[in-house]
Amino acid sequence: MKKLVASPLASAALAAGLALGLVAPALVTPALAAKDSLTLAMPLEPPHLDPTAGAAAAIDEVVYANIFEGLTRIDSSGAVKPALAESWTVSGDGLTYTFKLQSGVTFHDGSGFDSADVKFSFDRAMAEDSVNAQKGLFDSIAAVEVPDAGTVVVTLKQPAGNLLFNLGWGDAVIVAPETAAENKNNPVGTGPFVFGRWVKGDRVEMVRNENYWGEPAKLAKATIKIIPDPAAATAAMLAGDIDAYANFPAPEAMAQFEADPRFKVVIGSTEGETILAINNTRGPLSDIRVRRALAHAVDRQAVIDGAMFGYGTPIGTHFAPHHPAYVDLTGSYPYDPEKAKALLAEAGHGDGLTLSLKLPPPSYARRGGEIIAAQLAQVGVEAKISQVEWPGWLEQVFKGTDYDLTIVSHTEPMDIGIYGRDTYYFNYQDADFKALMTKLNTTVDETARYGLLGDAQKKLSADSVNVFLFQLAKHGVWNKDVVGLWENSPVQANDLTAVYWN
Amino acid sequence: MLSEARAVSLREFWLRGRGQANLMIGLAVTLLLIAVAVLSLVWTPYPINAIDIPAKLQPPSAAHWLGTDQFGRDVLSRIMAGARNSIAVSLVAVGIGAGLGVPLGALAAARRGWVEEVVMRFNDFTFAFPALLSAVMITSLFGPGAINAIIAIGIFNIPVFARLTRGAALSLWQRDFVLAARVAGRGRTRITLDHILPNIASLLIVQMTIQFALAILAEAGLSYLGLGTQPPDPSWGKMLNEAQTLMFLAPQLAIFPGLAIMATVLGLNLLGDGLRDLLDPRLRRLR
Amino acid sequence: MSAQAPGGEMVLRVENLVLEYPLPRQSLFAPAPRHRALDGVSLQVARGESLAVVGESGSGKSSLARAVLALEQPGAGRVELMGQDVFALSPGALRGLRRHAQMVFQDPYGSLDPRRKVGWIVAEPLDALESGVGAAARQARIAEVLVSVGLKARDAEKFPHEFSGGQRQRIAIARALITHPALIIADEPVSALDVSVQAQVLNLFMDLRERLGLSYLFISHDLAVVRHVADRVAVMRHGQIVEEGAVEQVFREPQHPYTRKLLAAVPRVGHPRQAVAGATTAP
Amino acid sequence: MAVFFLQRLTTLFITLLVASLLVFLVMEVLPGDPAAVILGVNAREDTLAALRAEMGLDRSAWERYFLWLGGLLTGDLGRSYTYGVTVWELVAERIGLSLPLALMAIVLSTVMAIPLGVLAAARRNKASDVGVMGFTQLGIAIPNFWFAILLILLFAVHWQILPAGGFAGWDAGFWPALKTLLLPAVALALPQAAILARVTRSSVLETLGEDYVRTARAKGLTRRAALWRHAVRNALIPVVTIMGLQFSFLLAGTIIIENVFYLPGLGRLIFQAIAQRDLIVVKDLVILLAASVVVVNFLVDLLYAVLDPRLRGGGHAL
Amino acid sequence: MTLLSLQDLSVVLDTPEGPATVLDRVSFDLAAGESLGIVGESGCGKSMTALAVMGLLPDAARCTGRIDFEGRDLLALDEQALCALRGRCIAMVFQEPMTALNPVKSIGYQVAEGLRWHLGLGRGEAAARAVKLLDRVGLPQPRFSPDLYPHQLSGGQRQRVVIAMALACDPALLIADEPTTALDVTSQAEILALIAEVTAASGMALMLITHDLAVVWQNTAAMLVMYAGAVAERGTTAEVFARMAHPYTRGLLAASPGALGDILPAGRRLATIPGQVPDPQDRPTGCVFAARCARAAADCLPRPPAERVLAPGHAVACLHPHEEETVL
Repeated sequence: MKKLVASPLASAALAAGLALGLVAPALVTPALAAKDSLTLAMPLEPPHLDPTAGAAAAIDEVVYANIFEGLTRIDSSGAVKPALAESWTVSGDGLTYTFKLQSGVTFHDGSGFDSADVKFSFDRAMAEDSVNAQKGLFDSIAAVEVPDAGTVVVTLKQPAGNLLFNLGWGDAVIVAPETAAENKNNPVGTGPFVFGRWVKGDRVEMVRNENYWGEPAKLAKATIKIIPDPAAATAAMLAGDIDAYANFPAPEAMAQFEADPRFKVVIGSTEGETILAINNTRGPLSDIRVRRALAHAVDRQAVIDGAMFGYGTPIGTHFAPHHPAYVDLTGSYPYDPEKAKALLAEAGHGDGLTLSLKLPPPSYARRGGEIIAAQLAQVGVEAKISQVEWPGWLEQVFKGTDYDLTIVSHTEPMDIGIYGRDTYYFNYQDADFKALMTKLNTTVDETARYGLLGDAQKKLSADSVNVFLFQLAKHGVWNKDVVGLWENSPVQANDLTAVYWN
Repeated sequence: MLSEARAVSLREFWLRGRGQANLMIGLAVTLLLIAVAVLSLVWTPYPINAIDIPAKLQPPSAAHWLGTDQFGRDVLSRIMAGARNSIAVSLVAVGIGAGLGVPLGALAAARRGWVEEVVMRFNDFTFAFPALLSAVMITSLFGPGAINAIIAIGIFNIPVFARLTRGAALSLWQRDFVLAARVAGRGRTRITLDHILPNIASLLIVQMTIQFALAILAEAGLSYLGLGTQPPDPSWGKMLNEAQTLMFLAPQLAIFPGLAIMATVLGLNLLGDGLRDLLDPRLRRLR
Repeated sequence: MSAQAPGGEMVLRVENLVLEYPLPRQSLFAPAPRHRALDGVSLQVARGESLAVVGESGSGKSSLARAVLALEQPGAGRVELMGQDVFALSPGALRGLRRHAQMVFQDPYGSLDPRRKVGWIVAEPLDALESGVGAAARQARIAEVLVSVGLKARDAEKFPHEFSGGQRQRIAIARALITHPALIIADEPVSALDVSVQAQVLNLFMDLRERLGLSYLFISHDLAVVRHVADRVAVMRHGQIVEEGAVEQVFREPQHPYTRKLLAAVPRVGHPRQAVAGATTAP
Repeated sequence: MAVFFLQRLTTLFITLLVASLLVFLVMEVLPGDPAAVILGVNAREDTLAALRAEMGLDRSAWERYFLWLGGLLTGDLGRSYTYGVTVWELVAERIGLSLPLALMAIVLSTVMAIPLGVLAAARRNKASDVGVMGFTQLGIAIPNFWFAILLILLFAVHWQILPAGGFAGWDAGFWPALKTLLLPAVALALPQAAILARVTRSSVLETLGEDYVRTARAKGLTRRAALWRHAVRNALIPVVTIMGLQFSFLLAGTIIIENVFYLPGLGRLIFQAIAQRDLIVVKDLVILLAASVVVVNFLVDLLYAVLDPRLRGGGHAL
Repeated sequence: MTLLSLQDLSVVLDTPEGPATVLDRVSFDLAAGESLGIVGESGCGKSMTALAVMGLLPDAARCTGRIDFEGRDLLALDEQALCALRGRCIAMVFQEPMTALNPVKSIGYQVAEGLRWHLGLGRGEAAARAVKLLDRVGLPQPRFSPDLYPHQLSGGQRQRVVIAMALACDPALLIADEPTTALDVTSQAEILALIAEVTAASGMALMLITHDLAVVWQNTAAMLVMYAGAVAERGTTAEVFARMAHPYTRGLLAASPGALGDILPAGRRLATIPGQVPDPQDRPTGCVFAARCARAAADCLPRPPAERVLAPGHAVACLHPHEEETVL
């Protein structure tokens, strides 16, 4: 490290002096990071560290697969893999699942792991006073029995095609009865990393679990630092304070890191369908022609280039493009301002329309909103922007449906089912679609499920429920020597189990 | 009543003011700012919110003197429009501060007793909160936006003017010419209007320019946090915030709004200093 | 020359006036100590008579002036102005009475509002106390009083900072005259002036008294000044009048030891000189 | 003299009581349901109700106010909704950063400002005075977050001698932690130093014009001796007032700087708490801040008495 | 031996409204142990003269002429040398006792400061000497402890402290600039008596500045009348009072109500001097008093009058001086 510059006065004067002559960052050899420890950064701080008691994605992004494990695990490609359940068999009628548990597994506090823990975890999640954010995952379960220490039998009320996938969610991880209550601040799981320390507002530290049941982690120590501010994140990355940033909050900085040989930029995809959500029952928006006019008025590629600096794949419906069942419907509403004006005039709004556009904090919303507002203005639709914090968005838009338009990205995996819900902020009630969903839930066969998913996608696009913009990209930036980080994020997680320095 | 005192001082103002560097520079910068703001109402090189994605992040060029921002909008136009926003927010905020603060302060000095106690407690109370924190609470309470920023900043100017007015008025109430007015049978309110306010007018004008400068900084801070003026209306603070993430890609984006804020605040402070020397000879030796 | 009191009605009568000021509290439990500025003062001024009140700083003479003009609320005692009990009057009635008694202050630079024109300053008592005075009449009254104190009518358009100390004091006197008062209370009117200017202002006071039949309550710490301006003199010490009488009487045969000490302390040309060493000095 | 402080103490409590009432009312009106924030989008009404009960949000407003007030007096500040830890623990961590940062900024600003202010006053209208005045004008005009960005760019990114932000934590050793606070402290100190220098300058100029400085010169003291022994001491009183105000600002008015340097300080905690509707934390913090500001003002009053014997009273020798 | 000798001292002050002549060729001598009274109205330059001798004129002042003190021209000395002189050889007492003392330092400290600065005395010894000095000026222990602060003393007592400070290093010359103007008449008498007694006892020369002719009559052996920055008349006090030659001096005496004591019956008008003191910016060419002088004639206007010696110990700067005796 170089010698510290003399007195603060000198540095202040120097900084002020050099303020105007901004110097492009020169190539400086990065500080030599210890070979077996990694500092990963992420944008949002988890409120606490118990994935079974909170919906914040940040909780899973810290603990999923690192500290806590469920019966099954979702890997980097989104496939379901065995975890605490070594193997499982499914009955013919798809109603009973028998899981054979891994042997020789202990919790981080040394206590043993057996089927009783699994039963406790599931009963706790399904209980009346449960505070599990995804309680719905367990709806289809009728009962959980433990014939012996190594096996768990789960019987369902009706067949559920996605049960194995659901049990791979963070909210379905297995916790020990003795430590469940304290997991919020002292998470005790069975994962390859043991919780070290949590400096609130700054970082979470974890160390390798020496007596892990499976293949041990390659990293001895991992620190997850919280840096929300994009510029601060860029500076930290360039200054070598952090080794990797799973999903960089500022797409505009990618060009900067691509040009720098010290770093590797990996653009993947996420489960985040970014949409211009429409309140389908609110005044003029109940008229499908108006909704289609909006779809034609928005130039998706311009929004991606402007808001996300080109990172993101356009979508025509509410489904993740990387998923095999994806149907490309981007062509159904091409960018055609004239057609949009015509549709609006046809719907009786020739002289223009004023709609409220509420934007939650993320930059895709704030920037996308400005671009879309400008584009809507071209066709005579005045979008009055108001930026709201998440609590305000939840209160007004999500619960109160007191909005015309909003921009949000749904990052939960496989969440097309939300359009079938009785109450959801789109206010889209369609019997056919609901029927499709119930049918989907009960089919187990893969190809049949994909067919149904395709029909659902076509239905949403036809009804133009929302203006489907693009799939949120995952901007991975890490030191070129770091190997093993996920390229995509099929589920909200930073799985460090396979990460190492080469 | 009041006009008499002012008429003379304006002529005198120009005669004595000419020679002072501070005053002239300050006045020039402030007038330039106002001119730019007014001009932006009518004309700007490019439409303020015209998005042109392909032309984004261009460095300063003949077409765009200060280059374009992340959405391809002309930075010069947005800075001109930003001036309008800064002035409006700061002017109204300082107006609220003075409008409520001065009468409160004068009342406290005239009435003394429990009235003074109440005003002073209110002052201590508002001073107890760091200004920015309370602005954050107010804007998150009633939602972000220029109006709420104005209210938030305005509230914090009230105690400044109240305290200043009370202090100056208290010393004036001891002066013989005020006693003479009481002997002549004038009431407290009439004395405050006839004698107290005209004699502290110069002090207030100087303080207003200083508070105006601080209000601009506060507005920039609030819109930096996203709580001030809402997009698509441009504000210097917001431009600075957005530019920050592009610091390495397009550094100039962060410079121009920062310079605009700095120049405005510098101009106003110089104007304040110049006015103080001019209007309050007693302070002249403090230059 | 001094106009004898015609034995006519009393312009001012003060009966054992008591006035106290609270001092900062020394201890939490004991009530705040109080400084007794006026400790039972009684005096009276007949129409056309000039009474001087002399005393050192802290003797309470200024407090007396303020109490008489109801600027301070006394603890006890009565003040009768033009026959009316000042502190028993309603604010409106008190205002009506103020026409008859005006005040001149010590510091010429402090008693005129720097932001106002002389005309406006002089007319302030008129505007406050007499209603229905037309603009022309007001202008005339201003000119009249300015001329009566030796200034010019057009001085009304100037500001106080354009005048010397002596001239400012004349403006203050003009202000006091504009409502044709019967009594003028002068609180150390010439103490801040240079000797030559002081003489001019003192002569003015004497001229005005003869011409307008004014009565004075003349407050000063300077015994020599008092000799010229007053018929009677009251010597005050620690809030009490220790001696009162005709000026000649008191100056020739002072009864009270404090008066004697005061008179002795005044340096006088011709009297024995301080034991000062020193021969002549070459020019 | 004791009376003077007892009166100040009573006003101090009244101000705090009113502050607590107002903050509580503001929090009541604040839109946004904390339970919804924690359980997120898909939570069902029954789980939300369960969580609200757990957090005691279902009791009447007055009941909660007095419970909270009781807690304040006994030091039990309640548990944060989002973090699930006691507010004390949360605040203790953050004060570990905000307090040293505020102290560093105040020390930096004072060490720079007072000598500059006195120098400028001593050499009025000469080169050094104009220079100092220019520097202070600039210091006040530069928005401190802009200055912070420039500092990062220069010292962290370009020269890489100081971390770009974040806080190493005191257990990582005194010097490394201090190093992380250096840039933020400079960014905070500059505008404060500019203001303090101007106040010092005009205050020293004022006292230089006093008679007792001329008396000191008449006693034979040189200009410098008269300046330091007599003028500066008297000039400190208004300077101390400003420093008091600055310190209370630095405690939590630094939300923006903490944002730019991603420091886990009090400012950001409050900002996040408001954003996440963690009402318990917001209420406690605002009261703690109001209390610290009022206490700082009280200490400034104490300092007045030390600096100026006239306030110490003491009888007259008459 | 002449202790102090001013030769044609002139001082011009730069003001925003242009240069102003504040002192115009002032000359006089003061022998060791002698007392000289300088009398005149405000703006006549008497304080400027004192500040010139002390070398404490405002920065914007430009001096010409000589000020010889013990043979050395003070105007030629550098700041270092002047500092060694001030307080050590020439001491000064000012007009406003309420603001002359540093409010935040004890009176003991302020009195001892001169001793420690000039004589390098230790803290203890200086403090002891300070207590003796306080006692010497009539502030005995234990009532006036050195630890008291100025705000705990009355105006007269503070002036005594200032005098104690002046006496600290036993200077050769004491300048007192209107030391009693701000005091009550009783305190004035005591302070003047103290100054007279102290200067006489230690053989100190005294320059007493006042606007009150009676104070000069009573306290100084020699006197000097100044008007608008110039010396109008000078001489031994007895000579000057006996036969006041300059019309301004006579006018001043006639205008002073107290000076003539019993002679003037109450109520009779005072003789006044018409007009005002001319503005320092635009001084008339000839005799500066001509505009206000009843005896002014044509020859008074071209040049300021040269000084004429009327008798040993009495000189006047006037072409038509009064000859007759002063009626005392």
